[in-house]
Amino acid sequence: MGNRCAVIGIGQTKHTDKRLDVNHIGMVREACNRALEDARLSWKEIDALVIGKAPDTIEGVICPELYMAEALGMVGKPLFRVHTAGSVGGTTAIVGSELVRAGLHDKVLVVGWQKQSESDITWALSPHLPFDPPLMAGAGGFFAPHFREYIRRSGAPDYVGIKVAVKDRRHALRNPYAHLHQPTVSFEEIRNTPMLWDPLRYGETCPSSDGACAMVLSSEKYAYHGSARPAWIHATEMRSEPTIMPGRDEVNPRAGRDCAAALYKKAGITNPRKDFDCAEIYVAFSWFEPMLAETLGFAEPGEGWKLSDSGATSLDEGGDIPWNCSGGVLSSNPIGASGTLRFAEAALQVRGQAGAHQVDGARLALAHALGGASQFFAMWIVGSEKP
Amino acid sequence: MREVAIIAFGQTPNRRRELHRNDAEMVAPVVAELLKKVGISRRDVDFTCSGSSDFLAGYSFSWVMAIDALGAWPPIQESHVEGEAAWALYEAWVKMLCQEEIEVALVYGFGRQSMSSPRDVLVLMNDPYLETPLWPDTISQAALQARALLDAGLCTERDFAEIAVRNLRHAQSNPLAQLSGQLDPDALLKTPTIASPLRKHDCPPITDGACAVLLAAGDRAHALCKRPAWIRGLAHRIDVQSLGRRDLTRSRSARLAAEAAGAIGRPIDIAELHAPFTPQDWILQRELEIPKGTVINPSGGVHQGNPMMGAGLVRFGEVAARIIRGEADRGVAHATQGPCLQQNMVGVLEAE
Amino acid sequence: MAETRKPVTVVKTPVAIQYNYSIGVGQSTFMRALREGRILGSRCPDTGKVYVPPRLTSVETASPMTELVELPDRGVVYTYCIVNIKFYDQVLEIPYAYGYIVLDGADSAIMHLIQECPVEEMRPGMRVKAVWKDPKEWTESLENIRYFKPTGEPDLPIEKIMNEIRKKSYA
Amino acid sequence: MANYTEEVAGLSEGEVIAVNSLAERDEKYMELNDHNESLCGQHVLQYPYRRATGPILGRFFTEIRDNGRFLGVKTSSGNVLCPPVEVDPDTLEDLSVDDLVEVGPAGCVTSWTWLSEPRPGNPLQRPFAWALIKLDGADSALLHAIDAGSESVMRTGMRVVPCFCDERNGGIRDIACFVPED
Repeated sequence: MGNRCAVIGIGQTKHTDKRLDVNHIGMVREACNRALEDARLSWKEIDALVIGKAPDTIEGVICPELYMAEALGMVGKPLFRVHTAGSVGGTTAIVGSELVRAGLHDKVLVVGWQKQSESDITWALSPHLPFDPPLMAGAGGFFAPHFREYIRRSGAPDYVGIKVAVKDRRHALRNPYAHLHQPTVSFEEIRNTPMLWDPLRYGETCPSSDGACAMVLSSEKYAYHGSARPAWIHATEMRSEPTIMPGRDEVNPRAGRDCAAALYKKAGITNPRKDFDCAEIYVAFSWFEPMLAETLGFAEPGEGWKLSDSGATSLDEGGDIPWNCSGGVLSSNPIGASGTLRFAEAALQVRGQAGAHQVDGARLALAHALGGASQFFAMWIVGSEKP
Repeated sequence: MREVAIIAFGQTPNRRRELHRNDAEMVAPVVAELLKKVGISRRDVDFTCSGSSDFLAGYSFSWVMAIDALGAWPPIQESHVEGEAAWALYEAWVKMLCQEEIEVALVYGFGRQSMSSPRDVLVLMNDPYLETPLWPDTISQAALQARALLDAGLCTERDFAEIAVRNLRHAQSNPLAQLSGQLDPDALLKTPTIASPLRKHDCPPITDGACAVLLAAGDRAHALCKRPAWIRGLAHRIDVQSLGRRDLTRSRSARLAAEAAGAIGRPIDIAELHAPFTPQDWILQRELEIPKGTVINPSGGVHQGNPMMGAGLVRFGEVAARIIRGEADRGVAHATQGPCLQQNMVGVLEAE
Repeated sequence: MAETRKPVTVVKTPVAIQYNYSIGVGQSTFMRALREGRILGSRCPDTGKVYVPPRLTSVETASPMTELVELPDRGVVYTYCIVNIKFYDQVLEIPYAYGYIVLDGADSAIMHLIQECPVEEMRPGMRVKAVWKDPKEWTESLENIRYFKPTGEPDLPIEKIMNEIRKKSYA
Repeated sequence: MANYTEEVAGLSEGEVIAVNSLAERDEKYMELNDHNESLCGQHVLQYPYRRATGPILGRFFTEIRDNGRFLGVKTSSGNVLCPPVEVDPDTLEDLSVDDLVEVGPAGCVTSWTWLSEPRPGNPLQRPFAWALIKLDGADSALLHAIDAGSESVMRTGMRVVPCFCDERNGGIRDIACFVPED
């Protein structure tokens, strides 16, 4: 059941630490305009818009899409807001695709965005509440104990995290839209950055970015309207699990395993490492790559670090399953857009539009977004062939 | 198109201040009761979606803790909208239309307004450059709309009062109402204005509460409910936000949503309007072309209790509950968010 | 003077919202017990897992939890983090370590500072106990416990302990 | 401790009308010390957000700050919108600073309300009117405060003029308020 849906237009902003030249509207429209141009459609031809961003505390506006509605061309039309934490950009794309699959609309614009420079991101994500001792010191501090547990469990050498960070930052050099462009990035450079949240170094963490990413999703009727071949959506899936369940496996969350299993079943994937040509995975901190490689079935439990260590996920090393050719979240993190970027970058690959970070002949790609305490998963598979 | 129905509705008693529970603790019993009512377990729920507001809750990711109250193990398919939970209902409905394996969905909303001053907090929904820095509270904004109606000669302050009287009269039969009673419009009109021409009775109360509905598709709805409230149409539309750009006597988006949902031009038994301020009730009656003889807000509407971020979903629940109980055959439910009816959703619910 | 000013490109729009923030039944029960120097958890009727702080309902099954359990102020370190960065409202001296501590008899971990232990000697499985403030200073707060410190007892097999907890999870 | 002293949006329990007896609490969820009220703590979400204006609002605020002048934006339909928008409502194309034209500074009230008890953060801390003000030459209205002294002065269609702050820093609050035109 459900109609086919394809990505026919993709646009993003140049991600950066402060977009002082544009306001919310200007930045979001910049991404949307590029997606519309790619789709060869005008604002007026869009039927509905799905917009995603993480907490409203970041910009200090409750549901900013309401005041932006006219500038986003939605007067008299349906505008829909999603917020599912870090996975929101992925959820946004999934909700947009469902509007098409349900037959409600033919041309849906989806956009994820965040303007993190308007406040302090650590404050905005976890304002200090009464009765709550202030312990954690930011998102890195929240996840660092999980990374330590992963290292203990798998026996992964310390350098794997550094290697992942170097790999994604090098990938970013191929992507003009990536926030961090560090031409000299090297193993030594990352290793010498301060150990902020032991075992996590500064160089192994994502930046805080302003940015937006948009896609035009269409029904089969408009699938060939865009300037490149469509990226067909083969399957979508979401899973959530509780935050504070005793014995919850933060290192290899069941929600992630279940989400991947259900997604792969829908699309007939039996061996993700072989079946996919590339993947865009939400790796906000270096150690997420080996951990998620296990969760998403690219490696056996305990073996994820070997995949990263082998160069298999590196475009520069000619790996067989490149992860985050765009530079990933480690190179650009406008939170609300980060999931959308994963989904869009996967689509760029199968459309053959990825330029210098294109994986030759990519036909099937996986995208993944992650939110909360590694508890919210949103994923999709896109391919150059009709499902 | 696959048929989807609301098969159950539940909410906490509307109250001025929830003295005991936090958001998650409010949600838990509502969901438990709902599942018990229908006779299914949480594992029979294929998709869960909620609506809430971080600024109302006072912290970021406010809905995340609520997931811990659902028994979300094994992991569940789940999503969240920032804002009114009626939009979570929309997301669940869309998912059920295109995914056969989603047969039962849970939708809930919650908010505790008593922790802050909602008429000031919700100012943050406005233009952050031009309006929010002045802190025009929500009652004042609604008053600008009320004045526009009076100036246009479309209605009177007595019309507003009569709407309050009707809502609170209906609320007398709502056991969960925060406010109810027999009011005298003459006495109401002698009370002082808060933001002229609006008086206290024109405004909703501050309410803490949670609410939930269960949706089911096709045969599953029949199996779980004797008389499901089928969603025959559901649509939402939005207007430009700036009040200075709008004809405040109208709500074009409400009309467009009603037309798209098929709500106009057919008889209905009941209508539940999400009109926090009485003039909005008047505008909605006009835009939705509510036929004469329709019982409007049989629950008392949001004047008996306004659990924000769930109050729109409650309207859908109230219409559905009356259909499920056999008290109505066809009804219209409406939800709104944004200043002065900026964004509107309209649903048509029907028995077999 | 006006002509020398730079054009406006940025505006400041301060936001300050005050809340009378209530933490709910479970947390309040926990905090009130802490005021008396006691640590409370609640037991899930379906899995037998003990949650600290106590909750009204089970995270896994949503069943009401009615049995309160008093827990000792000692436990074992599951995992931890050493913080070397100062954040916006951070009052602690860096570097400091905090860990997930599973109290004896509990199944969920609480997060707290670990001190009186050189960073390089910190390890999962380490036995720790609470160091309390002077009872005169006790309030409704987990900060009544200043930090946890090593007991010097032999380490516990943390992997086994965590696996035992996971085995209790609702199937 | 919980208290009931906060502001009430509209009707509050015990005022104006009778209050229903609240439905019985569901006791089976209440065994966990639920007879004790939740602990409460004062909590402030506070941040001095700094926002990039973009070119059009930047010019709008610069003109107010430096010259006490208002700009509106001329759209493809010939309408002049003040405050200016960045996107043409009809074509949905971007507007530019070249589309800005001077309006006002006087204007007339298209709708208003009298607020007898100002809220924290309002431009005036004595009873005042909120109003939608259509500046001369504009086709849309701006929201601002009118220092009218008394509600009896207020009427739709009345003429008002702006009062600017002595110290202006860029932003809508550079306008102190509007006052009735003499």
